[in-house]
Amino acid sequence: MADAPVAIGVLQRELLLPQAGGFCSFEGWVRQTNDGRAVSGIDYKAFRPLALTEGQAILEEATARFAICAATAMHRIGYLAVGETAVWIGVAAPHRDAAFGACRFIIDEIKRRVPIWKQEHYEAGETGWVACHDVR
Amino acid sequence: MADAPVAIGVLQRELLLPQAGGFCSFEGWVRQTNDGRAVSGIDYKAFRPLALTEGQAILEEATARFAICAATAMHRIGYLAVGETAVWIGVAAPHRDAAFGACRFIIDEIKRRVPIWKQEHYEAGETGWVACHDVR
Amino acid sequence: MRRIELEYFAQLHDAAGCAAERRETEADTAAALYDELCAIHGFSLSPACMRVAVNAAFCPWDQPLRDGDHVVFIPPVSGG
Amino acid sequence: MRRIELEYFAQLHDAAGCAAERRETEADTAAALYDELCAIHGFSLSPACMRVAVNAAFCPWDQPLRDGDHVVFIPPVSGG
Repeated sequence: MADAPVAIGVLQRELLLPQAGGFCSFEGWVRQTNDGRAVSGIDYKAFRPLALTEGQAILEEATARFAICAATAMHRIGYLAVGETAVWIGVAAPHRDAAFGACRFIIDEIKRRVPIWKQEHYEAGETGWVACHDVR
Repeated sequence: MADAPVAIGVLQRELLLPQAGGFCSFEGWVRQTNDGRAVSGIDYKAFRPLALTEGQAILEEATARFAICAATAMHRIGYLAVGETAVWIGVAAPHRDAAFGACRFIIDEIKRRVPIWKQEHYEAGETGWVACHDVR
Repeated sequence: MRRIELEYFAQLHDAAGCAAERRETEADTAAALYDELCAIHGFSLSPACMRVAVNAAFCPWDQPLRDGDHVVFIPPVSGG
Repeated sequence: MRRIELEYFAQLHDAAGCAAERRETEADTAAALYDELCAIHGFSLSPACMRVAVNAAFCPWDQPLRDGDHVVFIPPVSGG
């Protein structure tokens, strides 16, 4: 949970373990349009104590389910402009199958159950809570 | 095809398009051990002209098959020490399904058909051509 | 009567017009408390699409409330 | 007789003891040329696990060779 931009390189370097041969990462970026509406930015709010414990639980589940070496996740909170990185997930594993599988699992679970809400700010001036996820 | 370390950040920034909401990347790192043998480094050789055209063809196929905005791939050639990044793939897409799918497709195809060979250098002093891929 | 600490997020924050409040209530479960608050604040989200957290941990809607509990109703999340 | 430019990679490089050579040959296809080179250099890789590139493009093993062609036999690849 970060209130300001995070140096992704620093997060990634901590995953650079000698037994890791594959590294998969996912980033969620603030998109210019959603459902055809022009977006100027997104305000992310979180119920922090629960978001932190739930995020940690997801990383532990990923480590138990997939043959990975290490995984990290970061989520920005606050107002982000178009193009900023809202979420970053990095997974290091001996082989790529586990790296891809765990990375996908972590982003899916974050979107499904971590108490974070995004309020889109539209170019036209209104705002709106994004109520349900695209499940893609 | 790069003979020296590449600034991944520069490659990634070119994929930061306003319509992209998801970004998936994969990196292959030189691992400390393979099949139980201690590796000191890997020497990558390529048949360059064909590796370049085949790499370009894979990126074009990924763009045709998946709903992505842009994709890039980089492969190091020459001697790499343990922990160095041998291959980097980055894919930006409106949604994460396409980003993950295309990224996985590109690394699988690179491993399957781009004329690059790795010769492992072992701590014990010998070397060996890695003849067939783990298919994970 | 129990004294309950409430925090509101997203649509519930907008409807309640505040981020947090303390209430005295006769409600003995999270479900009963939410019904009570629907009448007061005009919440329109159905509990069927929500979860509830007591003292910063997810719990069942029928968990008994105790004096001093901190309760958060969790609207559909949209992080990532 | 055709004059063919050859480049060798990986195990074929080791077996031939050189990275490239120019040969005069009667072989009229890539497959025939590989058979000829097996006898000369002792290549042990089966063509069944390899591909062949003529003038830097993959092609069928039975593609006719022309004077001046550049031929590369592609051992099983292992990039990534």
